[in-house]
Amino acid sequence: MNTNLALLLLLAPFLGFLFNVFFGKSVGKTASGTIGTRAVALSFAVSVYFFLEINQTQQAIQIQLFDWIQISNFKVDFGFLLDQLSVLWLLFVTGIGALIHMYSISYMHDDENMHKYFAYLNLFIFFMITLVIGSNLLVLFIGWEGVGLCSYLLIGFWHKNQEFNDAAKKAFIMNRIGDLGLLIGIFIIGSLFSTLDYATLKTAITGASDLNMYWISVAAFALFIGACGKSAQIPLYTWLPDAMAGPTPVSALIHAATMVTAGIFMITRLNYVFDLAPDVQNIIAIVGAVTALVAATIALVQTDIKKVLAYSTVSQLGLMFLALGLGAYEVAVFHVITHAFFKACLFLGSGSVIHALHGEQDMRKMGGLKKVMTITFVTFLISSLAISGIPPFSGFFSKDEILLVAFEHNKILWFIASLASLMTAFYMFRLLYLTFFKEFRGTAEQKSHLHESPTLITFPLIVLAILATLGGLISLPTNSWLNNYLSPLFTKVATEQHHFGTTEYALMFIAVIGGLVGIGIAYAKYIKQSQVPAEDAEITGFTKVLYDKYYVDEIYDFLFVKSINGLSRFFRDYVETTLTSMVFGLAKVTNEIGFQGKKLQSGSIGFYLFAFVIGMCAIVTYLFLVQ
Amino acid sequence: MNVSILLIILFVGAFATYLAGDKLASKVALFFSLSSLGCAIVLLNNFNAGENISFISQWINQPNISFALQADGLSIAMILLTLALAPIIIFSSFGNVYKNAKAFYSLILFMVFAMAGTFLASDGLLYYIFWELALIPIYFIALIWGNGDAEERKKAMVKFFIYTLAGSLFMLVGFVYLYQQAGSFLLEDLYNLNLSVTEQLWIFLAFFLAYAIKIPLIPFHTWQANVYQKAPTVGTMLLSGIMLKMGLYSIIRWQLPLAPLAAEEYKYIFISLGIAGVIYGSIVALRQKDLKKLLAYSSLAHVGLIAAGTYSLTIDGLRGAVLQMIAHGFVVVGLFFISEIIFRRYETRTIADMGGIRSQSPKFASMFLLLVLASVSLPTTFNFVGEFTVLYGLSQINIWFALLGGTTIILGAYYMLKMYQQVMLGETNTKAFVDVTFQEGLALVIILAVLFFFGMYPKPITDLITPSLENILTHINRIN
Amino acid sequence: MNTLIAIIGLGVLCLLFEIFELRKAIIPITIIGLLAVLGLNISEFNSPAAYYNNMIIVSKFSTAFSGLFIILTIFLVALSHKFYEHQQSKISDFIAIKIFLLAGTVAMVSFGNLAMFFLGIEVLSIALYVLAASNRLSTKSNEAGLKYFLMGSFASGIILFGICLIYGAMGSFDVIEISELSQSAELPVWFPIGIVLVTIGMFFKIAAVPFHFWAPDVYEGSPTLTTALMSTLAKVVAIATLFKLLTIMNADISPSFQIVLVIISMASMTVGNIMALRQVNVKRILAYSGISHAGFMIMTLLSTANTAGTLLYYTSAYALAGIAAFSVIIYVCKNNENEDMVNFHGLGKTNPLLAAILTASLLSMAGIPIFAGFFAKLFLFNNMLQAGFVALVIVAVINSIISVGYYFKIILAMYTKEPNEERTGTPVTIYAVAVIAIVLNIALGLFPSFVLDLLA
Amino acid sequence: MNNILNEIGIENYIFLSTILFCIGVFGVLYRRNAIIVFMSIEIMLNAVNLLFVAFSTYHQDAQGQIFVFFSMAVAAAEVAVGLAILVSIFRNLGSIDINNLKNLKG
Amino acid sequence: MSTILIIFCVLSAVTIATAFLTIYSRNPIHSALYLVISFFSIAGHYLLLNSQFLAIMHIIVYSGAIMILFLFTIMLMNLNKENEVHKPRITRLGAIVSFCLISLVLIAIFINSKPIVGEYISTGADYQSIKVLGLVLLNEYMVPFEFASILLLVAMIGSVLLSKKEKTEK
Repeated sequence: MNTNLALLLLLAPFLGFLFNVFFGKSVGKTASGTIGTRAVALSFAVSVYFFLEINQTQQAIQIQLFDWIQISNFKVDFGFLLDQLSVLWLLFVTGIGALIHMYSISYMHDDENMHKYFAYLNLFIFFMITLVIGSNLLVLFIGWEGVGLCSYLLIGFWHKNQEFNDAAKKAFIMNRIGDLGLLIGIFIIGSLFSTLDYATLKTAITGASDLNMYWISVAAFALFIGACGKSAQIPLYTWLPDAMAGPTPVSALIHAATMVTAGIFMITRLNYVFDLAPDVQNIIAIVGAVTALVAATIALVQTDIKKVLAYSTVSQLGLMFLALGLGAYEVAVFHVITHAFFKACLFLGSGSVIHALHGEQDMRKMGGLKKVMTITFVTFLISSLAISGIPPFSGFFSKDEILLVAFEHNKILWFIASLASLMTAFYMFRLLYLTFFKEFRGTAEQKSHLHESPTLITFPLIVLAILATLGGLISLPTNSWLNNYLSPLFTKVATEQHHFGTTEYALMFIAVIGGLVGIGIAYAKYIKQSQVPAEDAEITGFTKVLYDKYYVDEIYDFLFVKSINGLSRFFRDYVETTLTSMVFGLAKVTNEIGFQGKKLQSGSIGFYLFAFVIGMCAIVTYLFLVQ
Repeated sequence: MNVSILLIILFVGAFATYLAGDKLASKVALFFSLSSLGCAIVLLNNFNAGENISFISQWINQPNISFALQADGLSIAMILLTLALAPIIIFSSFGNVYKNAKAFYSLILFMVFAMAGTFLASDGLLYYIFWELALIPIYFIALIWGNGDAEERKKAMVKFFIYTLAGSLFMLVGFVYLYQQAGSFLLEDLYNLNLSVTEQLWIFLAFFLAYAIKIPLIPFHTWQANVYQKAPTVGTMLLSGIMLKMGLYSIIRWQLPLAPLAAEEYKYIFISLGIAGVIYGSIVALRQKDLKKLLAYSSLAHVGLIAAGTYSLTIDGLRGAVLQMIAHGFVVVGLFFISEIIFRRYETRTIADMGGIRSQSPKFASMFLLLVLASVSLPTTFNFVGEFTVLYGLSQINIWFALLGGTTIILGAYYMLKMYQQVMLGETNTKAFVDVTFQEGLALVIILAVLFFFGMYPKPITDLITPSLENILTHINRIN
Repeated sequence: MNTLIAIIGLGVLCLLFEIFELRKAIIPITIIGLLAVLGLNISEFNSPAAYYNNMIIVSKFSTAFSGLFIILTIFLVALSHKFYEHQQSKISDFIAIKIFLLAGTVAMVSFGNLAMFFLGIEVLSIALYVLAASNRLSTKSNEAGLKYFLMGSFASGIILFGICLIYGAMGSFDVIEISELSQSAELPVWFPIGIVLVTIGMFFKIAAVPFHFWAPDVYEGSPTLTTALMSTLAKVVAIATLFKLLTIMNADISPSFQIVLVIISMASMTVGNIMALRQVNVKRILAYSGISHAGFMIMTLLSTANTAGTLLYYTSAYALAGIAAFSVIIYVCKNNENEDMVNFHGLGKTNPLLAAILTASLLSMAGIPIFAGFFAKLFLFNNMLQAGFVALVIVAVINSIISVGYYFKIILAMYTKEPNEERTGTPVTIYAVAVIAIVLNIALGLFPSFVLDLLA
Repeated sequence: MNNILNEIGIENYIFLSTILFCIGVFGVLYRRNAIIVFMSIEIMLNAVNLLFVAFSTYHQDAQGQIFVFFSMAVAAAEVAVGLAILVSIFRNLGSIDINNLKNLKG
Repeated sequence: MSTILIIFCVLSAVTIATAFLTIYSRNPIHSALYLVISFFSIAGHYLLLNSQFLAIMHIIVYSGAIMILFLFTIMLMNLNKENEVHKPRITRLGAIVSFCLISLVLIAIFINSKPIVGEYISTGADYQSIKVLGLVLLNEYMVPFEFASILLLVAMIGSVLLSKKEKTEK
């Protein structure tokens, strides 16, 4: 029963994919979209069933399908593990997935390749489910690479534009750098524990007495590199902003809500490994905090609506990693969920705006949309408040917990995180003000077409806004359902319920004040003073550095892309030719000797006989005089 | 029934094809290749049922040479690869018209015959004979039916022939030397030799030269790109799909067990060489202008990893190598076929002249993409299974090997996607591109089906090859 | 012995046919006669005996090689039909000379007395001088004839001097006596010098470096059929005789003499192959190839105890491939001034069968399996490694690689160039000879034991 | 009659023959007139013949002298053929200078 | 020094000198005549060695047949002029070098070799009378004797072949 259901869960989107690939074009756009959406909705339903069952029984469901890969000291099964963590992830992956599918039906309606779009989207859901429910690291790896592939396909969905294709390629390759790390981690774990299966691994680690701490740390670090790639952490984050080249719903689904959280999922999944490697945990925390801050600073000055959201995502992911690094896995998970709600909502809202403006993404050409796009505005506002950490919206709870944990461990990290939060509030409201307030700054042509989006678009927005508002309820500071629910996963005793004393409340207060300060600055700048960000050419000073994202892309380009291409040219033009001429030079030399040797064969009998006699003398001398 | 029947079918097929005349040649060749594949499957069944399918008969008394064909799991796997690819390759050529087709297809079958013989032979000399024999047909195929300037092609082919022959002659000397010690060329007799480390080193090097040139490993690869580019695509497929596997197979079957001490002693060097090939091949592939050359260098990178796997002397390395060989065989044949399909429509292999094909031919684009993905070993494809196992094997030797070898998944993705982008994506090209025909599609679908099926369920192959690999490994470890 | 008598009888018969104006019948009758002689020869195989005071010693070795010579002569006689189309009036002379030449060769491999050896080699040489110069109106043929004659006589002088010294040391021409004496008593230095001088003279006949200079010029200048004879039959005879001489006369070759042999062998292979690389005349290429093969054959002299079979095999493989190649050359160049590679352009298209045969014979010479040439080299390497000459084998291997370069030049010319002339006519005898020779070659490759075990 | 070898010694014959032989070799190399070259070869053969007879006396054995007969026959045959070739060349080229015979080379 | 030795020395000197002159003289006719003298002196050696039959044979064959053939050819070609240009100096040098080399080498070897030990003892048996020679030649050496006829036959056919005009040349 469970097996069949799990297969249904997994295969529904896959069948949707197949259907759209083979028949999508013939059945028409709406039908293709509907079928895609229903497939995911079906998965959602199954997920709910599993959630209920697991929540009730507290028992993980193990499903083994078949032997997959045979390794010398172990074999890898193709199997599923449905436990608290995976079901939780399933719920929001399929849930938000279904909503975004629905949204896309309308959003993508004008695109001629809509069936392809839904095919890819379904495929993505399929791989994401695989990633989440895989019973071992290698099945996770299937999903891991699979979602990367779908991300590639969807970023480059408009494949006639080579820039988009570049972005897609970049995403795929940077992900692959991380994937290599993940693979290395898998290798080390495999050789250390002779298993890749989560359950077995957990018993092996908890049961073992003398563990090779060095290699475990290396493995943890390698796995973390993998997570960095997928979850866009420094230094592998630059692909995510570029990934905004894809259709906006894709950004919402893949690059905000689900795929980028895979890294957090994986680390949470293997928390018992990371717990054994405190050094790596510290690195994770620092990387997370720095990422949060750096991304937030960049987001401060971006003018592309999706870029702001993208850097915001990177920043929020950084916060989650901070939490992971501090061992507060459940807090990270909590933020993943709330973030999924409000960030999806924000992206979809921005999509709604872009849709209304026919593809315009520059905030400097927006403004005043509040009046025409009320629903979009309201949902956007709610989500912005949530991300800014204003109570009682969900973001407040999750972010606050991260800050609390950070404060407990390290004041500097807390300060960085708080600064990032403050900036978050600022740039989100800068975005909000520039987009929805004041007068419209676009062309008259655009203005005449401004409209609220259709129901298929607004409905998901509303649902997500509601979730963004209420999401915090699952883990209230004093009574966390989530912590209890997840506790079987963790080997360490879950972070003790905070005793809410003065410090905690003070911190909470500071956080809220910080958020409000951010909002205030934005208000002052963009409402009071009616500033509009300068044109590209006029940006100067540090703003320019921020606007150009610290030139990281350029540096990477110079360090890696240019150098490797240069190396390639060098190899092709010099090393290859040299090797060839070295090998075949021998042949040339031989040939030349042959050519010169022809002169010896002069045709003269005298010379021939001379050689004869000399040869004879040499032989005879050698044999009878030398010896 | 024993394995000699396969060789007989192919040999007879080669003649029958020649006699069938130009019009029927391709069909007759396909028929014979398919029937040999059928026989091979029957033999596989018999083998799994425990039947003895070997064939041994004394051939030359003095020196003692036998006509010995033995099939263990490894050989059968390679035979199946050969015989499965052969019909695909022949079938894929149906879209082209060749002058003097009867000779062309006859040579193809003859080459398949020789390659099959190489995989089956268990007598050193017989093996060597098949090994050399496989060289002649491809030489003529590339020479007569190749493309590009005739003079340059000629040069490239002569270099190729002499170069590969040069390598293998040293192997022959190695074999003769071994024969002096063992008094027989038979595999098991050679396995039982106890040679000193120095002797083994020389044997090892003599064999290495042959294999490194054939496979090819850097820095012995310089013939490869040119020949791949200039050979007709069918020839390129045969070369890259099957022939280079001969070298890799031979490492496992002959080189390692015959010189285990040397292999053990110097394995770091040879693994490094393989891995250097991975990185070097990938980097060179980045800036290639010719599609077939790019694929050639990608092949260089892939086989580098496979070779590194074999030299790791671990069961994982060996098993992964064999799996990856099979997977790579299919992928590379598919990719070269893709290049041929483009060539049929655009008359060019220069990447810069392509672009925007995806918009015009969705089916082709999808299949191409899937092949690219298989080539970069995305999980669920067979290549992943192989590459994962190889890399795992390498990581057991030294994690840095796995790390450096693993760069293939990054660099591979880089050049393959770059190539895909330049060839397929972008604005629609002014030149019209007709989507794949049924025949082309069928060939590609078969390849893809194999890749994805075994990507998810490699167990049949793993079970087939593992006992024989373990057996070889015990021979390798017999002295330690 | 009977073989020798029968051959001479056949030669005389040829001359009689001329007298009775039966020219047309000469070639068929000769071939039939030679086949009969071959049968006779085979019948002698298992009955070794010495005849007429040890003048002729029939052994397995001699009968086996005689058989090979007879077969080669049959091919050469068969080719004569087409080749001497325009010299019908001389046909009996040509055929008779070839038959007597065969008699000389048989005498050479079955000699029991140095007098027979010397006379045999002179019959062979004089016949070859005549054949080389036989195209009397061609200056090339004249030049070839004179060059060969002068140098050949010079070499004969050396051989004679060698024989004289042997006689001086031993007081006898009987090889068995010499052999017994050479093992027992303390020898005067004349004996080894004599052996060395005779060996050098034979090296000249085999065309080993540095006594090879005549070969390319003479091969090129001589009528093609004569070249075929020289490069196949004459070379094989010389090496077989030398082998027999060294085997019989001094059982163990001194180490320093071995070094000389190794150096000559290496030099022959290397010089032959390297010089062939830049040639354009196919006959010259084959001449140089012959020099390099001489180097290979000389290797057998290094361990005479067990290489007789290998030598027989090697020479058979080489000679059969040579016959096949030369028959194609005869066909291709029959109307041409020279034998340059240009004439072979596009042969793959105009005459695929002969192109394939030439390819096969060249592949055999290059030592590609399944052709007999491969096994020949293999067995040779096997013997040499057994005897411990690793360096020599390595040099031989490198030379095999170089040799592919020029063999493939011809093959490339046939298959990649456009034909520049129409080819008409299907001369049956040439086809038959070429096909049979190459089939025999491949058969030798597939069943090497058949020949190899003859002398085991 | 006393045997002369007691008086002269076989070595002297060897030296004489060797020198004669070498003169023959020298002539072959030195001259470019084919006929003289030819004569030089005859000198070589004669040198050997002389040595044969000397050895025959030394061994008191008739075979050496018998061999001289064969050697003479060979010389005669060679002369016949060689002169035929020479005449034929002379007819074609009008010269028997072996230095002019360099068309075949390379 | 005994008479025989003196005769030997004189004969040797004549032989070597005339042989040398054969090569050295520019006129082919002179060469031929010197060669005849050389042959006669060699016949003298034969006589000295007591093989009269061979000496006669030698004179008949060489001086009588071979040299006549030579002279005939020289006359036929009208070569009785001293028109031969010397070979280039380098070739002559090479010839001289190789001459010295080969003489030195051979003689050095013969000197180096261990001297013939013991007296030469004459057994007194007849080994070189015509009768003995005839017996040996036609009994023991019957086959080579016959085979020599083949040799001469080949030479004959060959000479004819080389001189005969093709009939078919029209």
